Amino acid sequence: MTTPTPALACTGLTKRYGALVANDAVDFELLPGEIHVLLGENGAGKSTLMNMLYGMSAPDAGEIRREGWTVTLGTPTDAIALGIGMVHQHFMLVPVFTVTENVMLGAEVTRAGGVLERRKVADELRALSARYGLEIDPDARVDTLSVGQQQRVEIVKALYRKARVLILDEPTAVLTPQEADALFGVMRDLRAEGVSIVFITHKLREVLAVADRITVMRGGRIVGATTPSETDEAGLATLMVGRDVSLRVEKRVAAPGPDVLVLENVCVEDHRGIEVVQDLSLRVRAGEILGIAGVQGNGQTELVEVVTGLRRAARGRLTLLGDDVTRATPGHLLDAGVAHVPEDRHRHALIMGWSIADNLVLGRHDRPPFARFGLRRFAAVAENARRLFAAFDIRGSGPEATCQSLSGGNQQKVVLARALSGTVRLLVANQPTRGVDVGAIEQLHREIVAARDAGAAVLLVSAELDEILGLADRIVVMYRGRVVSEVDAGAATRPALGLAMAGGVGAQGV
Amino acid sequence: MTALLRPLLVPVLAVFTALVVGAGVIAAAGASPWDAYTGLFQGAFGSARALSETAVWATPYIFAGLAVSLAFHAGLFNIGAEGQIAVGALTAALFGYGLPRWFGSDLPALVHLPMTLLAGVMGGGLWGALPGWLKARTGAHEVINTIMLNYIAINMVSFLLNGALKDPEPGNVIARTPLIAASAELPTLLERYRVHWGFVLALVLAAGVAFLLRRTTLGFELRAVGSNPDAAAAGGIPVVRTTVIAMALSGGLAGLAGAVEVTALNHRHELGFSAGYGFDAIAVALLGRTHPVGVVLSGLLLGAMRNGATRMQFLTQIPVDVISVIQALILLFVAADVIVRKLYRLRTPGERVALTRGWGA
Amino acid sequence: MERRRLLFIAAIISVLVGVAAFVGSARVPPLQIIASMLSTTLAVATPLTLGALCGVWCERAGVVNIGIEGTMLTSAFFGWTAATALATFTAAPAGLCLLGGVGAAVVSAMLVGLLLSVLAVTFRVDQIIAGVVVDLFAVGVTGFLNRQMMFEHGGLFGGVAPQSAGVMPHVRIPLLADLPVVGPIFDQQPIAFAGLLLVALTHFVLFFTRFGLRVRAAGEHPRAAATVGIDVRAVRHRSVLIGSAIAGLGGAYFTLESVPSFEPLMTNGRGFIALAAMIFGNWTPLGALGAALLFGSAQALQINLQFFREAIPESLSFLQQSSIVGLLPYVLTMVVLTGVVGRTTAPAADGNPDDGRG
Amino acid sequence: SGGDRPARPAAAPGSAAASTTAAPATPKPGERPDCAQPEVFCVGVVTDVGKVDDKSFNESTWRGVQRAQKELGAHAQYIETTDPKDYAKNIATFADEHYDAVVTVGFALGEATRAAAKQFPDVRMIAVDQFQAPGQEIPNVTALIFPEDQAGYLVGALAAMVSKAGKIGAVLATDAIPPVWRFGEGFRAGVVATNPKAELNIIYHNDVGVDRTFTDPEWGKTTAHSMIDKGVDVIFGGGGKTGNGALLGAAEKDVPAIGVDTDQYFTVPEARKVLLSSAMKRLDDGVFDLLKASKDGSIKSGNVLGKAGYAPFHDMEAKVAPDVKAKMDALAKSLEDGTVKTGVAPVKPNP
Ligand SMILES: Nc1ncnc2c1ncn2[C@@H]1O[C@H](COP(=O)(O)OP(=O)(O)OP(=O)(O)O)[C@@H](O)[C@H]1O
Ligand SMILES: Nc1ncnc2c1ncn2[C@@H]1O[C@H](COP(=O)(O)OP(=O)(O)OP(=O)(O)O)[C@@H](O)[C@H]1O
Ligand SMILES: [Mg+2]
Ligand SMILES: [Mg+2]
Repeated sequence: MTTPTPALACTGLTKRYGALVANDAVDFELLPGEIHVLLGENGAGKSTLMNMLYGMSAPDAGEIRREGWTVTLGTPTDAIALGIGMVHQHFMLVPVFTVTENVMLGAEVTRAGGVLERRKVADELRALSARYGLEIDPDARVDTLSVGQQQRVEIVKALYRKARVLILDEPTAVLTPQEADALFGVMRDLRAEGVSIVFITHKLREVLAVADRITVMRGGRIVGATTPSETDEAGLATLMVGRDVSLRVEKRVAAPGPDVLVLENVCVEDHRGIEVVQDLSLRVRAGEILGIAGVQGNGQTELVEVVTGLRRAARGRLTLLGDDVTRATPGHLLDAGVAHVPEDRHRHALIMGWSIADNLVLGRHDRPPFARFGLRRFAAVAENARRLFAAFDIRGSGPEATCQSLSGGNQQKVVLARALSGTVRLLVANQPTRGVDVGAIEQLHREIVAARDAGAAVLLVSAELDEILGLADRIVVMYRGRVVSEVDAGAATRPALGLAMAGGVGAQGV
Repeated sequence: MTALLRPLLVPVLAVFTALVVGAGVIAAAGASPWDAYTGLFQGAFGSARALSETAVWATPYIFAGLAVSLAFHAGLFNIGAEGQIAVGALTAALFGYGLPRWFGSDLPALVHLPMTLLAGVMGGGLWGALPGWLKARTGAHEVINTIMLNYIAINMVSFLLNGALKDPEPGNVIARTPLIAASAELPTLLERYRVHWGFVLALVLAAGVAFLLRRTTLGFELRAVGSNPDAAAAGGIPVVRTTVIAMALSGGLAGLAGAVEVTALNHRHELGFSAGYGFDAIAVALLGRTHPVGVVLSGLLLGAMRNGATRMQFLTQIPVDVISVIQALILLFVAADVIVRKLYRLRTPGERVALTRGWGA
Repeated sequence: MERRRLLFIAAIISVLVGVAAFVGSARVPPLQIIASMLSTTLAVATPLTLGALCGVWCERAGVVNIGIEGTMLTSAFFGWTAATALATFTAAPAGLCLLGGVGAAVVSAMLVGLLLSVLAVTFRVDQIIAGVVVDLFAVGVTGFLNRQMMFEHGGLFGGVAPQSAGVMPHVRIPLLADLPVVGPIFDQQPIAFAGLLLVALTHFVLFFTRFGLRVRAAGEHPRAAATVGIDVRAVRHRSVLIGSAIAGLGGAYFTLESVPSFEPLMTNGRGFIALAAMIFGNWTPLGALGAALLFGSAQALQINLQFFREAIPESLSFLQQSSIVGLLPYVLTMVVLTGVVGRTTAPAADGNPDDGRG
Repeated sequence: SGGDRPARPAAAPGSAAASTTAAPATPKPGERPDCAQPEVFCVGVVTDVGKVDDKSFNESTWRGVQRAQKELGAHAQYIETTDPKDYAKNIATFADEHYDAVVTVGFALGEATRAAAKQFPDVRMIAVDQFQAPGQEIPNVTALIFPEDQAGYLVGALAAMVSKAGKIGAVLATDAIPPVWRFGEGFRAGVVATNPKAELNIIYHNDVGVDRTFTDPEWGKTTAHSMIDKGVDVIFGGGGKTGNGALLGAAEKDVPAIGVDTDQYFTVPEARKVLLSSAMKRLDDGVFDLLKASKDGSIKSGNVLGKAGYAPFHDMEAKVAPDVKAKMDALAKSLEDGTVKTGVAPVKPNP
């Protein structure tokens, strides 16, 4: 049996960003009609590789072949012409355009004079989406669609361009398990029609569910290849990280104290005025970690913003150590001992162009010892930085270097170090280990547990079940803005939580 | 030493390049660039009086340049210096002639002059705070609002100068306020020269702005809001208040530019006196890289050019507009430093300073 | 949403026209006043409309343009210079000279636009600063060249006040132009007509054609546009050039259609009001036209209030001062920006130098 | 006006504008004369915030100076003011170079001129449009002022006689500048005296800043059109290019128009076919005469009244009835000998 000519292949593909080698002589083959999973930790170089295969960035060295022919992909147009389609990690949809407009953009159907044929394309889309069971309304504006629907638009966009090779870069990161399953159905249908698919994901369960073949990347190189029948989740994890991984956190049983944070019937609206947190009540006690599990986009972000004062609750009541803080400002809460590790460190936590030392005092910059009579005291700022660098093992060229110059993991350490450097009554940590490598994760987790043991209440929000299971003393599951399940960590199981996160009815009984 | 001079490199090369191109323009206009630039230099630095006049010209540039720079540090683009200057000048003039009347007696200069200057600061400050507040509260972009407020200020000042605040002296036909009281006049520094204490005040305030930005918690907060408002908010910094304060301070500095012109030079406010300071202030701020020391240097440079232009025109009859051309060229080369760097084969630095965000942000 | 805005604009214009008709009714028949208001409004609105259209084109593609004032000033100058030079040095008929002038205005405006787009798109200079550069340049260059060409010896016209080519003739649309009240709409000069035509054309191209879709994509989500193979830079360059060409027509209005002469600074801030009109009109061509008409009617009212000043009670006489009625466009723009009257939404990537590359 | 082929400059004989052709070029740099020498006569011009090519009072003044250059062999230079705070400096620039005479143009320079005159008593200041209050004359200041009210009165009477509808309009730059205001008030007096029932509408631009009000022809035209739309059938346009815009607007609608300052038949050729006359003030002649007197030492201090009057009818000659012409002649004489008074104050009274 001869191997068929790969639908898409590359040899020796290399990409450098300055000193960083994002892809180091990568050889990769995608066979016709297969679902090929590309696996690797954050920063392994998966997206970089796919971007080159889609003509989004030019390789520094190496060769790309489409059905055996060597090709040069200068722009996405070249790739599209060769039947390559890509769904990006971050959606590439124009929010104010309709589905039809988004799909036809760049591949417009026009009458004489360049006039758009919206009707015709919309009809085509209806047919196309019916054929693959991808329900979408061609006339709907994209910003009115749910994340899952937008995902479908992205796929239709590629299919509309008659893609025979489909690259899906982390399409399931923001999907509910059901939406993900539906997507897998579509992928299998496409495979049946001979479409070749590269599928990138971090979720090992999915890998085993859909993959025909698996390739693993680490540090910009291919480090292994396997198939679902040859391995299991543990094996995949080891292959990814390069050593045996134990994500279990060492911690004692919690000794919860009095209530620190109490939420009663809290409702929160997002920027569009849609109520994304509904009638939510919960309490976090001193010395315990309350984990909030849930698929991203179920109101956790807004909940955290309310707790930290960045957003006002539409209704309901918040108390912190007995004081009503429903209308408190972030500054007030900070003073009251609420520490915050925001979800998006670049946007909400760090001033990237500033020195690490200055970032480490942001929020306490106006209080002694960092300032007196409105004047800053640089000696204290420097001393603080020295202390935290040592305590949190921050690796960088020094306190005066900019945050920009730190790696993601170290940036996150800065954020956590700052959060924990004052008197902490309540630590609100939202996705504290997102985009952070395993070594750093272990340390960050240790610090969070240490804060708990020192008597702080911890509200941990994470989409990673492993993190929740490993850290939390008590777990609630949020789904569509509501708490759908609450369990003791000891009693929680992965399948039960997963079901609850997907809004499954059986979850209530756990 | 080289580390200190490094930030000067691109601006200096930009000025140099602009002067070279400007020389081409002058030559094309049939005059001798050598004569023109000699005149420019003589007029700006050639005598004690020339130096004094350069300082006189530089004073409002430094104030207004500091105003624009301060706003930049808070992530705000204040195109409204023009209007803030006009309002500051008007309120200063009003207090300058009005205070003694309201009190019914003369005031000691020690009281009257500071109050007059403060009135200018408050006038300009309020005029600046309004778009700051609108920006922080409603997201309305400060660029368009400050432009609108420029027109509103000019119309309002024109209305008042033609009406309620018009100098009632018989024989006066000009839209101008009465003369301010002697107790509100800002004295000159030297006998027989016009250079006045306002120039010193400008230098002091440049140091003050530098101090504010670097040493105070307010400055820290201003810069934090300017660099990353979301992170600032998460860090407990009240973004709305800080934005308003930044624009109020910026407007106050611009207002002071107007107040100093009134108290030190014109001794009254007259319609149409601040033609173009607002736009020039942007050039000053950018040329000075928004650093207070840079602003002082660029304010002196532009002041020298405007001042020297008189003698340049006297010697060559080249229209003074050529100064505007050179000024635009300087700003062009400073803004598009890529051109200068390519021209002189300098390395491009990794970081880029983003001064503003789009309308929506 | 858009309809609400247009209705709001129409309502204000009606009020302004109504005030004029009411105030002057003792002296002039109201219908005649309304017709007069209409024709003044249209005249004043022409350069504002064209300038605002320039803004729409640029900003829809993601390039903030505060250099409209400078673009119009420059094109006013070069349009007039070219037309006058043709009239002075060739035997071409006046119509041809004017046509040449319009061509020169448009070309010079496009060159200014090129400066802006090279700075903003190619070099990714802060777009607002790029606009300030354009404005400063325009003031300096036109002032300087005007002197050199018109006044000084050795200049283009040898120091002689040159004979201009006159202004564009009126074009009357038969029958329609004779209608009462609305007649003035159909009796205008070519650039005014072109302005209305360009509003329709811009609306059509932006919202119904391939190019328009790509322009809007570049202004909303350049990265998304780049992933489907659109050259965002090229689209932006083209949009800025198209917009600038339209602003060039706006400049030509001043010196080839309104009056046959150029004066330094003669655009008198109308480029900035055009910018306000664009925002007021929520970045749409129809909205921009509406806003320009609104601002035009404010000025028409101002003229009319002075004309009928004896009909205004003493206590309100300050109202006829130009510095009071003249505030209307600015104050309205600020009110609109606060979001009181339906929120304005700029294209999401307006002012964002990101073009999906690197 | 669109149909007429514009005349080439060569075909515009005797035009005021064309007379500048003959003036010698500005001296080459390097050959700067020594103005301190008694035989070298140096004249400096300091403009108001505005340019010497403003087709208005700055330019008219400069033309007078240029004539002195040609006929008296004077050496002449100008400095354009960009900011009022430079008035003093600009005057001093000439005085320091021992210029014999400095012409300061415009009312706004009044205070600076008087201060400079005291500082430089050897320099003759020719203060255009700067009325010197009685008893406050300075020995080396000669103010050149004009009876703008009389010129305005004359054309006001003309307008009243020509208007069929009895509706007359005046489009003026600003009432904040005394000469413009006096033209306007004189015009009003002339209209009222001739036809008390006539409806007179004066609209001032008064927009943003004094200097800008003179440079807005588009506004002038629009305003004139708005007036004509309401039945006005004679337009008086005054105030730099704003006024010119009004004349052009009238020409476009074929409505008789009256200009201001110079004989605008020559400065606004596009309006020739409707231009009845212009309320003239001979700035160039006045300045030249004073410079000549200054050179030969016969110049007097105080206020010197320049010539004012109305310009010929040119192309409209045929359309003006003979009796109107006769009345105009008579009126001009009566104003000159003082039998008719305009009743206009030298400056606008304050509210
Ligand atoms: N444009 C760029 N400039 C500089 N470095 C880059 C750029 N794009 C990617 N990198 C770096 O290249 C490396 C590989 O990034 P890539 O996005 O391919 O990772 P990934 O495997 O897709 O990770 P993730 O799972 O987080 O998506 C990372 O260290 C990243 O920071
Ligand atoms: N888009 C980008 N442009 C420029 N540099 C980038 C970009 N993305 C990442 N980098 C730089 O690449 C390096 C690696 O970034 P990344 O966020 O992938 O770190 P990481 O692999 O998660 O780090 P660590 O594992 O040490 O925590 C850092 O120096 C980062 O600043
Ligand atoms: Mg990473
Ligand atoms: Mg990736």
